[in-house]
Amino acid sequence: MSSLLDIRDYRLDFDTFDGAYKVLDGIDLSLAEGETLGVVGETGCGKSVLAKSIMGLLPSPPARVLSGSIMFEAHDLLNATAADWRAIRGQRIAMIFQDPMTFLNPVLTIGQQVCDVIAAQQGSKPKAARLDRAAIRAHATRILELVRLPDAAELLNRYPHQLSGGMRQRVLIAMALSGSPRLLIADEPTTALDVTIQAQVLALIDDLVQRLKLAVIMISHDLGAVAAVCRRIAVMYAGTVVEDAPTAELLAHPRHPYTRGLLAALPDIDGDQATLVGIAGSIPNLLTPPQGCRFHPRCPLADGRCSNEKPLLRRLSEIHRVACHHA
Amino acid sequence: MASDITSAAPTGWRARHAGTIRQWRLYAHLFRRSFSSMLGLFLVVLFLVLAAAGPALAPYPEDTMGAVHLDNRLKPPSLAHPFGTDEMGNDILSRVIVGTRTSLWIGLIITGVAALIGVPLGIFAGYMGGRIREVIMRITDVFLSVPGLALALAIVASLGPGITNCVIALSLVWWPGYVRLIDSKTLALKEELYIEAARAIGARTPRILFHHILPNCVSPLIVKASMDMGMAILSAASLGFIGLGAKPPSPEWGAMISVARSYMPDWWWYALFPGLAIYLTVLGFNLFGDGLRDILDPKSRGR
Amino acid sequence: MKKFVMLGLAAALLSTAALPAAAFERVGDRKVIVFGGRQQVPVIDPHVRYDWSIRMMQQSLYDAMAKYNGNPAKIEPWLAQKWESSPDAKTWTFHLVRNAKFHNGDPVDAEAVRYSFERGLKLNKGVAWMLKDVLDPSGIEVVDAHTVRFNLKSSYAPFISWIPWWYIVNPKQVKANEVDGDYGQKWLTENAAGSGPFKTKRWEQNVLYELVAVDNYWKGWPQGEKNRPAGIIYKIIREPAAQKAALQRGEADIVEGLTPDDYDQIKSTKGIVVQSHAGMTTFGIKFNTQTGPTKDINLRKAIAYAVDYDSFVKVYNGAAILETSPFPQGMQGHVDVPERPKQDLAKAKEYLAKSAYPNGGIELDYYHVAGLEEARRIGLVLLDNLSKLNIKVNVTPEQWPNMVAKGSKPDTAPNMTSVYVTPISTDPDAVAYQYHRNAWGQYFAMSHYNNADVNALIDKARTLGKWEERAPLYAEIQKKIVADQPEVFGMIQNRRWAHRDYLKGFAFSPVRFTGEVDLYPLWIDAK
Amino acid sequence: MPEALLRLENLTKHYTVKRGSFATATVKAVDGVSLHVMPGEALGIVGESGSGKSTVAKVLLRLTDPTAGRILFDGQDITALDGDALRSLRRDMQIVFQNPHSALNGRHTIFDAIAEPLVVQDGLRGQPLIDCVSRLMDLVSLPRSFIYRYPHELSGGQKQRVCIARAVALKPRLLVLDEPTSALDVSVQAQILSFLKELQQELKLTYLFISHNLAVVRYLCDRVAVMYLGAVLEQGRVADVFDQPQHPYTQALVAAIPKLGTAAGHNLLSGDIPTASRMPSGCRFHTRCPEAAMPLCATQSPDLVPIYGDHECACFARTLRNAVPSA
Amino acid sequence: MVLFVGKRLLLFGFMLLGLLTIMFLITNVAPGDPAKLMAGQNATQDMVETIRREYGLDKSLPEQYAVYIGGVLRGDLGRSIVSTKPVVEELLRYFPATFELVLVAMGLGILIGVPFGMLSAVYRDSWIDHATRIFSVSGVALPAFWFGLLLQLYFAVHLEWLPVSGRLELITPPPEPVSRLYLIDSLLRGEFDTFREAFQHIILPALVLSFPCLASILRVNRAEMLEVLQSDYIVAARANGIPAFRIITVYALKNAMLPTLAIIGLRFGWMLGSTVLVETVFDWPGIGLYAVQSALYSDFKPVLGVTLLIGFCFIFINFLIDLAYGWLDPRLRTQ
Repeated sequence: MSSLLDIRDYRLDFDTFDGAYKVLDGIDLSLAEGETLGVVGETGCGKSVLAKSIMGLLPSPPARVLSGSIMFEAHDLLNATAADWRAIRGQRIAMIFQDPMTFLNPVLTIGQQVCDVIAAQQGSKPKAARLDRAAIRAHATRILELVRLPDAAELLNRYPHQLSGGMRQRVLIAMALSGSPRLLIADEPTTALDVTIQAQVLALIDDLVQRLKLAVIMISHDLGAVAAVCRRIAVMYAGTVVEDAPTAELLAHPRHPYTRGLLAALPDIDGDQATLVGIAGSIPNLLTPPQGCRFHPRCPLADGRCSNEKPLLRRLSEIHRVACHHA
Repeated sequence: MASDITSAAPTGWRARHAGTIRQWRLYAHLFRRSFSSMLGLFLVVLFLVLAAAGPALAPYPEDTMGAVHLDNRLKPPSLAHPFGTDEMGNDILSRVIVGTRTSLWIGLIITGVAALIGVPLGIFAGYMGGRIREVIMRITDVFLSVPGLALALAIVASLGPGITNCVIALSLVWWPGYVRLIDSKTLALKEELYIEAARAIGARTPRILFHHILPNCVSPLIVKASMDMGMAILSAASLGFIGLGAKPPSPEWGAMISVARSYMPDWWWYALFPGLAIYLTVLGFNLFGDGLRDILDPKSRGR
Repeated sequence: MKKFVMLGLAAALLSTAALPAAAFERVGDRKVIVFGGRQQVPVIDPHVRYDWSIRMMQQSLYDAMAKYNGNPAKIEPWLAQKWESSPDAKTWTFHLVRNAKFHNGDPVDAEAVRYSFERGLKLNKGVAWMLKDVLDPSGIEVVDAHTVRFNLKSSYAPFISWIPWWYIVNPKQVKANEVDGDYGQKWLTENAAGSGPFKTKRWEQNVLYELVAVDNYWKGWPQGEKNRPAGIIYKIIREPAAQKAALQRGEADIVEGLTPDDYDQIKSTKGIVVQSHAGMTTFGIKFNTQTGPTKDINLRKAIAYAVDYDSFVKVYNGAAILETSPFPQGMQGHVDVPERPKQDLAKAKEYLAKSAYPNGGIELDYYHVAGLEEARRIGLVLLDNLSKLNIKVNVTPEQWPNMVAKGSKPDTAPNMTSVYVTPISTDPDAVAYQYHRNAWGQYFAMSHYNNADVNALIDKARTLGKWEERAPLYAEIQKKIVADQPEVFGMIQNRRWAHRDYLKGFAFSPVRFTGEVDLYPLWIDAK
Repeated sequence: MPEALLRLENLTKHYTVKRGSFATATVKAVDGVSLHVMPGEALGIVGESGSGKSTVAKVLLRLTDPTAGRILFDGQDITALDGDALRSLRRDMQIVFQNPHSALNGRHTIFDAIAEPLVVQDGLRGQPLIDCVSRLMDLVSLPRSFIYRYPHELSGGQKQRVCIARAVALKPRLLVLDEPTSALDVSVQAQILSFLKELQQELKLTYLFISHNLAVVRYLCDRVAVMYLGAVLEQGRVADVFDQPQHPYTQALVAAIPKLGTAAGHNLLSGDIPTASRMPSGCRFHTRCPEAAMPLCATQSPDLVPIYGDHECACFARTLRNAVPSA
Repeated sequence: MVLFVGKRLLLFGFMLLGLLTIMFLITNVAPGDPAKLMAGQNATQDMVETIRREYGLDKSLPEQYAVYIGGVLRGDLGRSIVSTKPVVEELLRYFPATFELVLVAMGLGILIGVPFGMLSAVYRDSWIDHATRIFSVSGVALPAFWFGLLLQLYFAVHLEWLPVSGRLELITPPPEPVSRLYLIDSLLRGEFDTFREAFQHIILPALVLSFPCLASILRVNRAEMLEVLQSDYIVAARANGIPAFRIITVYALKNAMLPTLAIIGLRFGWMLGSTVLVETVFDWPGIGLYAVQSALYSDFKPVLGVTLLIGFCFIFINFLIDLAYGWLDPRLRTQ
């Protein structure tokens, strides 16, 4: 299994007035062609920053890369030029976002926006292969149909506000897929949606992944949503990956205390729970992150070693990696 | 962090206001970073120092109170008179310096009166909504639809020239801007959850207005007021230019230019320096206000 | 950085020495004279309104039976070739020239004269005040086509002095354009029905007014038919700086209303001539003699002795003379009154001690017309001078209409008001009457002066026909007024114009208004 | 049967909104809702966005006036209460809002925030006030050192604790919780939920708990009402409703929740939620109803009909099906 | 829609009436007596009375107000006592000059303000931003009267590149009136020399008039662009590979232009008011100059008329912009 994306020891700070926020602290992740990876973590764990890093969307300053590499199809994205990005964004890697309303331009029609994306991709093609206006529009209609939007041709003339949340998310997915990317990054794609719509969108993503053989990185705080789509899950905490395993394995045998805590904190719809256990304390201030294991102040298993030595992400088995001294 | 759970409430002033102090340090930091804001601050401070110490700094203080040196008329800039002398033989530098105080006074009163009228009306209109708001805002619109200068011109033309009338006229045309600002801010704040929360607690309207809404209006208010200081000074100078401003001999920049324009271009220094003083003062207040807005109210529109 | 740019800019302004080659406007091979003035000409109806700019136009578009010319001003025959009056100055007969023609070709006849005077009296505007007390429309008599007789209600020696200000309109044209019995007022506002040397051409209100010279003007052209201009453009230029620029660039051939300093400075410029002539416009600081502290004659005297008269002249850069009596020097019957105060601080203090305010400590208002520079500066001089008497002066600029309104009543008239007065004729009655009780309410009577002796003397002097009888009365009047000190007698400023040296034919006459120029004899002597 | 602490009778709230520069539309946010809450009970209201559940809260707290219907609190009709009477009612009914970030005035310290109800209602000041606030902070497990901090210095969970302290400061009898945990991370959500459960027992509180998260409702509530487009479609005991959902909508909701370890949630519904300004005729759910709707569904609106016990459901098909066997 | 426009018109009428009343009251506080002034310095009391009667100034204030309002409803704004002509006639005569000036100034303001605002936002906090900011704030801070004088003296008097004042050279007759805007009329008539002349004359006053307005357009555009550029849909557009230039010019500008449009509306009225100063400096024969000249003679009917006209234009333009807003912003468009 060749890896499509390979992130190695990626460290990133955010420079602010208060000092440098150590946002990402040595991320190691890789993704194979056609693989679906969920990245789960709570607010401020750096999962969105990671996604934006892969897309080259982080403004710098304040972001500052300290070390590491993000290899995609044998290119280091951290060294990509503007021209490289033009060829990558939308055509090799695409992204969908959390709030479908704010990510669509309110004053342009759906057609203008979808066609623009397609038109932008023509630049990097040989002249002969470029599409003309009519072909672009036809392509736009096709990809809207691909995401199961009814009346696609008619939809092109509508404005975002005339669409429902679920439809908007589909449009965003369609735009992302228009350039036939190899990797789709989905940043909390269902968080802003209602539960019944969420189920529809998740089903759509799942379906597209199967049909188009896409590699997907889905970022969410919702373990349930991620588990529904992804084969593998990486759990992040305070800028580090603490556990990485296939979904079934992770749910059945969580090894990191944080992962366990997360699972225990989930209320269950089936059957009565007498108590719900949260994780004590709150996430650390990344300006002065805890020494050693960043989770140790909240960890029930923590000991002296945890507060001094940073646990490395180590392989427990062929498929299961965890960063904990006690696992 | 963990030790916090058992700790007692902090007692020292510094500890109690740690958050505020940090906020202010952040403001200062952001402000310092911007060249144009610092230029604004510098000009404003210079202006205030000149206004405070004016007569003491002026090389010929008697020239600002109507001295007559007809033998020393219209002398070009020299060491003795760096800005030259005017048609009565008075030192222009001294008159420009002392004019600072007049301008400061004009700016303060106009913005102050305008804010005193505009803020309560705006907050009332915004919070009450409905008919009351409709009436207040329509009246405001009427005033806004007349260009301030034209209205002030009419007012001064009927009340007669002089700084006091000038200030009255400009104050009368200045307040609608504040009503608009505070009204829109109040409307926005009214939708804030914490206002709803305060109402849910049973807080009375005055408490909500003064405890919750007004403090949140302060930053746009400061920004607007600092810009208006400059604009008020400019407007007063414009009236002075038309000949409706300060009475002689008290030095006022607009009136000086009004006289000096007859002496262009051969006695260029006469019009140049008061004009520069107006320009730099207004520039200073505007850059300063712009800078304040960038740090206090980054989202608000650049009106 | 900006500051340096501005300084550079200003320095560049300094070097505006080089004059461009003068280029004048032409129509065909005739030249057009461009007059740059500050005041607009809203109305040219000769019987509705007058001020200097309006009068300049009226004088060019219309003719009167007589015309003032020369310095000192003399009344010359114009439409009337001669006239005579009865010994009691009650009946006046005028004999008109025979060749005068209106612009449309109609002859100027006695009926036109009668109609014009009737129109002036009936409209009761503008010039009406001059004659309405002595002349009734029914008193105008057409003797024959070229003779007209005026039967006055009472003896009135100054009658002839007003005749040049009554212009003759073409009754046929006026009647043709009458609307709702308005005597053609609406139409005559921007149209002329006259017989003068010029006709109206372009009338862009607030911008410019263009006149064209009349071919075969009945009286001919003093500069010769060959030299006469094609026309005149009166261009409104409001800023003195712009006026000066226009003159220097040759865009204007003659301008009025520059600052004294400008005249001084431009005098030495090559190609530019400054006309400076003693006029009759007096400047005085009128005290309110009826109410307030200035009711006290000793205070008035104290102030009059404290004033630095020389600075009055200095304000005009020397282009002014001090008044030696209430009458301007050019006026018939003027005598020097030696008792007129000169600056003398000791005397001032002496008078102050006698007044109700022996130690000063009062504050007096000094009003001047907003925008009138010299008046403002004199205010500053006054402020400086009176500080020695421990009197504070409040220099207040006021809009002219407001000032006139304030000054019309003794209760509201300011303590001191600066007033320029231009007599409208050379007859001393024109000045003397300013000090008559009946003049109260007029702007020049803001002192609300009232001396029964003076009133009686003025009334008597205007009814006498012989000048030898009138002269001593006027000398007496001048003395009495000076003794009462209703005002600080100021100076008589020179009237000044600046024009290109190729502009010829400029003829000054003191009886005209401040900026007024007789456009008729002007011409441009250049290729 | 003991008297209900709160009873809503046919509560209705319509309001007009601007549509574009020219037109307005009437939004039926709450359309004839009848509910009751017994003392000491926790009633949950679930529904997707736009179902009107938050509007119910605002109306019953008299933060906005109802268009029609009655609100009875402890037997007293409070629908038209105003002035001081309304203010003193606030003592007995309190609310915790969804978003603790915006529910706190950024310019007030934690002390100011918690003290406000005490100042407003009891006129407390000086040392007694400080003592009282300190006790409340202890109650919600906030360190006392936070007393002079500003909201932005606190984490989301801590802010929500401040909001709760504020709400319980006056010892209300009814506490309305409007999505109190939806803005929080799961680990913090678990802390808050278990804390709320303890608090209820400790202070003998009655809860009206509003949420879109069924699992959370199941954990905290005794009874639940399911809302859709301004009306209650089903209500009853939590276990009854969630384990044997009767209404097709409730069934879809329950099915749509992604469940850990199994495949994606089932998507039973097609289409989107209509907006409340363009309400479907007849049964408001019939446009999305997966069961073959009867002609009646498109013309008439069904009433809540008891299934058994206090489990009620508003569906013609269900009523019919239940009725047939019993007949 | 009809109802909406009807409501707006009613409001419009109310505002104009309010404006009228305020101005009428203000102008009548004046102690000045224009009738006396116009009757001339030597006029007798009965002559003054003649003029007062002619202009209805002998009536009581409420009567005058009623007469005036009645006249306004019939489209009669009274008569100027200085020029003796109806104010409406004079407004028609002077307004085209002002309108032309304001149009050109507004054009300059938009043409310079919008691109520079964009530039400033794109290169935020760079030297371009700071230079643009100081430049734009200067626009607001420079006293128009002073700046106008300096420009006039430098470009007209010193360099002699441009004329000092006026709309055309003295001798040049204005083009045959169609729109009464010289720039347009001269082109319509094919008089290109006249066009060039008119253009040279309008540059300086338009520049001075546009400078403050340019500044506020620039600032608003910058602020809006900044906000838009940080918005989610710009992030999405970048992620979808749309080129930066297209993002700025199409995606961002279109959104940022909406608030900019509002400021253009506000500034239009402001500009009309500022003509009071600029027209005085440049002897531009428009309504601003007319108002100042009349005010100096206490001739208030023209002042009232001008204020009313400016107020009318202001309200009308903002009404149009409201309509345009509803049309341009699809979110506000009726479905």
